[in-house]
Amino acid sequence: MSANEEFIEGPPRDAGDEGMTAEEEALLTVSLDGFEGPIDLLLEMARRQKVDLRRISVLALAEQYLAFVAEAKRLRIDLAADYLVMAAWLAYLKSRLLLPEPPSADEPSGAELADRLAHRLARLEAMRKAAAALDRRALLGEARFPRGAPEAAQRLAETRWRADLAELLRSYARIRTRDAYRPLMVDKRESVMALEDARARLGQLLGGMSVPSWTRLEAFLPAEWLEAPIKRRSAVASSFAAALELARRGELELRQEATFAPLLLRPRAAGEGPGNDAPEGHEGEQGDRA
Amino acid sequence: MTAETAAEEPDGEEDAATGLFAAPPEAELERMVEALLFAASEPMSLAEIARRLPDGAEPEAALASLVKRYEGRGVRLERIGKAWAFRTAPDLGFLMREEVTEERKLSRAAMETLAVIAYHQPVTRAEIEEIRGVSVSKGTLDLLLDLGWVRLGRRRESPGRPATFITTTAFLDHFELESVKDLPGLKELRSAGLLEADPPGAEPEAAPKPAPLLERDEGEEPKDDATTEEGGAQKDG
Amino acid sequence: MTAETAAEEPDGEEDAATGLFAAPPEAELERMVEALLFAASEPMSLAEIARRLPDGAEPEAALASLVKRYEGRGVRLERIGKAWAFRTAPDLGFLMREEVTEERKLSRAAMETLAVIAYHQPVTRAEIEEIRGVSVSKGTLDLLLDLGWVRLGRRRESPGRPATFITTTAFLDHFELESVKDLPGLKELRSAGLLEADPPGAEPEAAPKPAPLLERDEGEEPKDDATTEEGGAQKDG
Repeated sequence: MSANEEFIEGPPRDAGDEGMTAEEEALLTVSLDGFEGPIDLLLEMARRQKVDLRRISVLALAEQYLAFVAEAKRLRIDLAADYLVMAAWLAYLKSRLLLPEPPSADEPSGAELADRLAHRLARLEAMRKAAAALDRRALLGEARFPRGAPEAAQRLAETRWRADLAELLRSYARIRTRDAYRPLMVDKRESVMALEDARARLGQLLGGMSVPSWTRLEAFLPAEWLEAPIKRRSAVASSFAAALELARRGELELRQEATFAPLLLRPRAAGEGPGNDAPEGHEGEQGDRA
Repeated sequence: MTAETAAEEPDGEEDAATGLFAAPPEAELERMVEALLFAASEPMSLAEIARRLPDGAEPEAALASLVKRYEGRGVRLERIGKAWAFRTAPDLGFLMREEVTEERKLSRAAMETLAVIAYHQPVTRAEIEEIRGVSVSKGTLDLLLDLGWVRLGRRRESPGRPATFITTTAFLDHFELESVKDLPGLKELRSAGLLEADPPGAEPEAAPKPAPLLERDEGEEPKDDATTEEGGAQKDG
Repeated sequence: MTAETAAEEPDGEEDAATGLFAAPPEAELERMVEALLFAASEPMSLAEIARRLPDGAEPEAALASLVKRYEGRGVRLERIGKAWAFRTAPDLGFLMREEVTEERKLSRAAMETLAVIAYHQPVTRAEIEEIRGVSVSKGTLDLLLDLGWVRLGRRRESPGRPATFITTTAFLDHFELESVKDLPGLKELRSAGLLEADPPGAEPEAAPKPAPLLERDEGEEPKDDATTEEGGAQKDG
């Protein structure tokens, strides 16, 4: 296959030149913008040797490059640092190639270094040619064309809703649990006996008692508040608080046989000392006697 | 195929007689028209095709031949008004539809609403809101109606005659229930571990309602001592 | 044609035996694949084609048959990596030039970078720079990534775990390549040692790098590493 030729040798160059010719001069004077860097420049110089890049004379190439840099200096052309680094390296390489090999076997020989440089140039050249070869293919949009009026598949997104029974039940359970946690305030209006109401009611009932006698607090609760536990509890709490308040004011007396025993209360007769006649010794300290 | 190829031959001869010297042979012309129409972004008129072909080439015969060639194939060459274009064979149109089923989970709000409807049907929107403690968006109810899991029941005979919602047979089908009466009561839910956590002091004897449909206020009492974290803190199970 | 049809018959039978009841007969399958690929502008992978076909249908035989059917026509069925696409015949490109709306001519640097990636994949940015002798501007790689011709491969298992670059199916499509094995001059470059970092016979300067993608499976079926997830799969160096 001729590709072999093409890739390794490269097309023949038409510039017939030797050494530092007018062409090289032109190369110098022409701004270096055309080159991507020292390797690019070296490759261009190497190409002019018109041989397989791996068989170029690296020594000649190094000399050529160094001459170029010297010339640039003479012409006061500012070379970028990487060109100078390359020059320094090539000067070193040149010395390694010219001087006898040092005894140390650790370092690569001059010939090896030269080989590497040649290989590097050949590799870059190969990629240049590969790029060109790629570009010469039957490119899409140039030689080959795709369908001009593609028929896009209609995407029918069918949504399937996922919901299983466990989730449904859990949801319901969640709502009901939330209910159980709900604060009282939601139901306040219906199921909470206001303190004022309890106090008014208690005062009224106590005042209406013909014979003041110890009576359980529960007896003072309105019948309609006794059924629902929630209402009952509220009525008890409010009435108890009202009873405390009335006791503080000295309007009634409180008494409890034992802790958690029924709370008893009776209207206070005029002249009696508070709690004086508590019948039993165990007096629940329910009241605030201050 | 063999028959078709044979049928094209006479056309080629005809063209050779009428065509200009520069005009490509019939077979080549057919390839050209085929490529042009394939790459065209819109149907091409006879004039447009001719303009793109080498000078003097006339595409009519090539078109006729292509129509035959593609007969019965997956694509056909169609005449659309005065223009020509390749189109998928009509019987294969179904291939041009890509059905994507995406599974989506019902939102929590939708699941809860559905649950309330299932347990309390027939139930009005106001009642759902009361039970859930939040307002029910129209979108949520619409989705449930769309899914066919919920439908409108009788209007409630109360002021304003509000609409009620009930579940459907499709609902039963989807959740594999014989009847809504089969929905477990609260206690069963709890014993099945479907209640995330027992509320503190929950009454263990809370009515084992087998059919809680109409009993909206099971014997639960709001616990005044409970620290409520309005639903949001409750994890999905 | 007759010979081909005959050759397909055994496949058809096989399919009938192994395939599902719903799988269409071979001829019908070919029409379907034809329609699907005609309708698409981008190459479709075998998996994509199969997904669009009725359940259980396997498109391989239909594709092979279609390739033959379109041989020498104005459009042809091309294999691009693991994907397939109808493209106009390369010799007829001149007819369609007018269709070209945007010319995307890559800069020399970008083409060179692309070539380095294609021939050395998976390749790190540092390696690209080493080969090209200059630093790769970010814009160049961005452009290649944007064009969809290059994508990221696996990270190299070496210090710093650098990203690697590999080519894509779109790259193959654009450059008329069936696989990266078909890169022009690949064999010659390889045998000349020009895809190696070091000259033939030289002591490697640094730790040996993992074998390049293109060298690993010599003589095997073209593997479209470019299209696979694991384009970067490689031995540790």
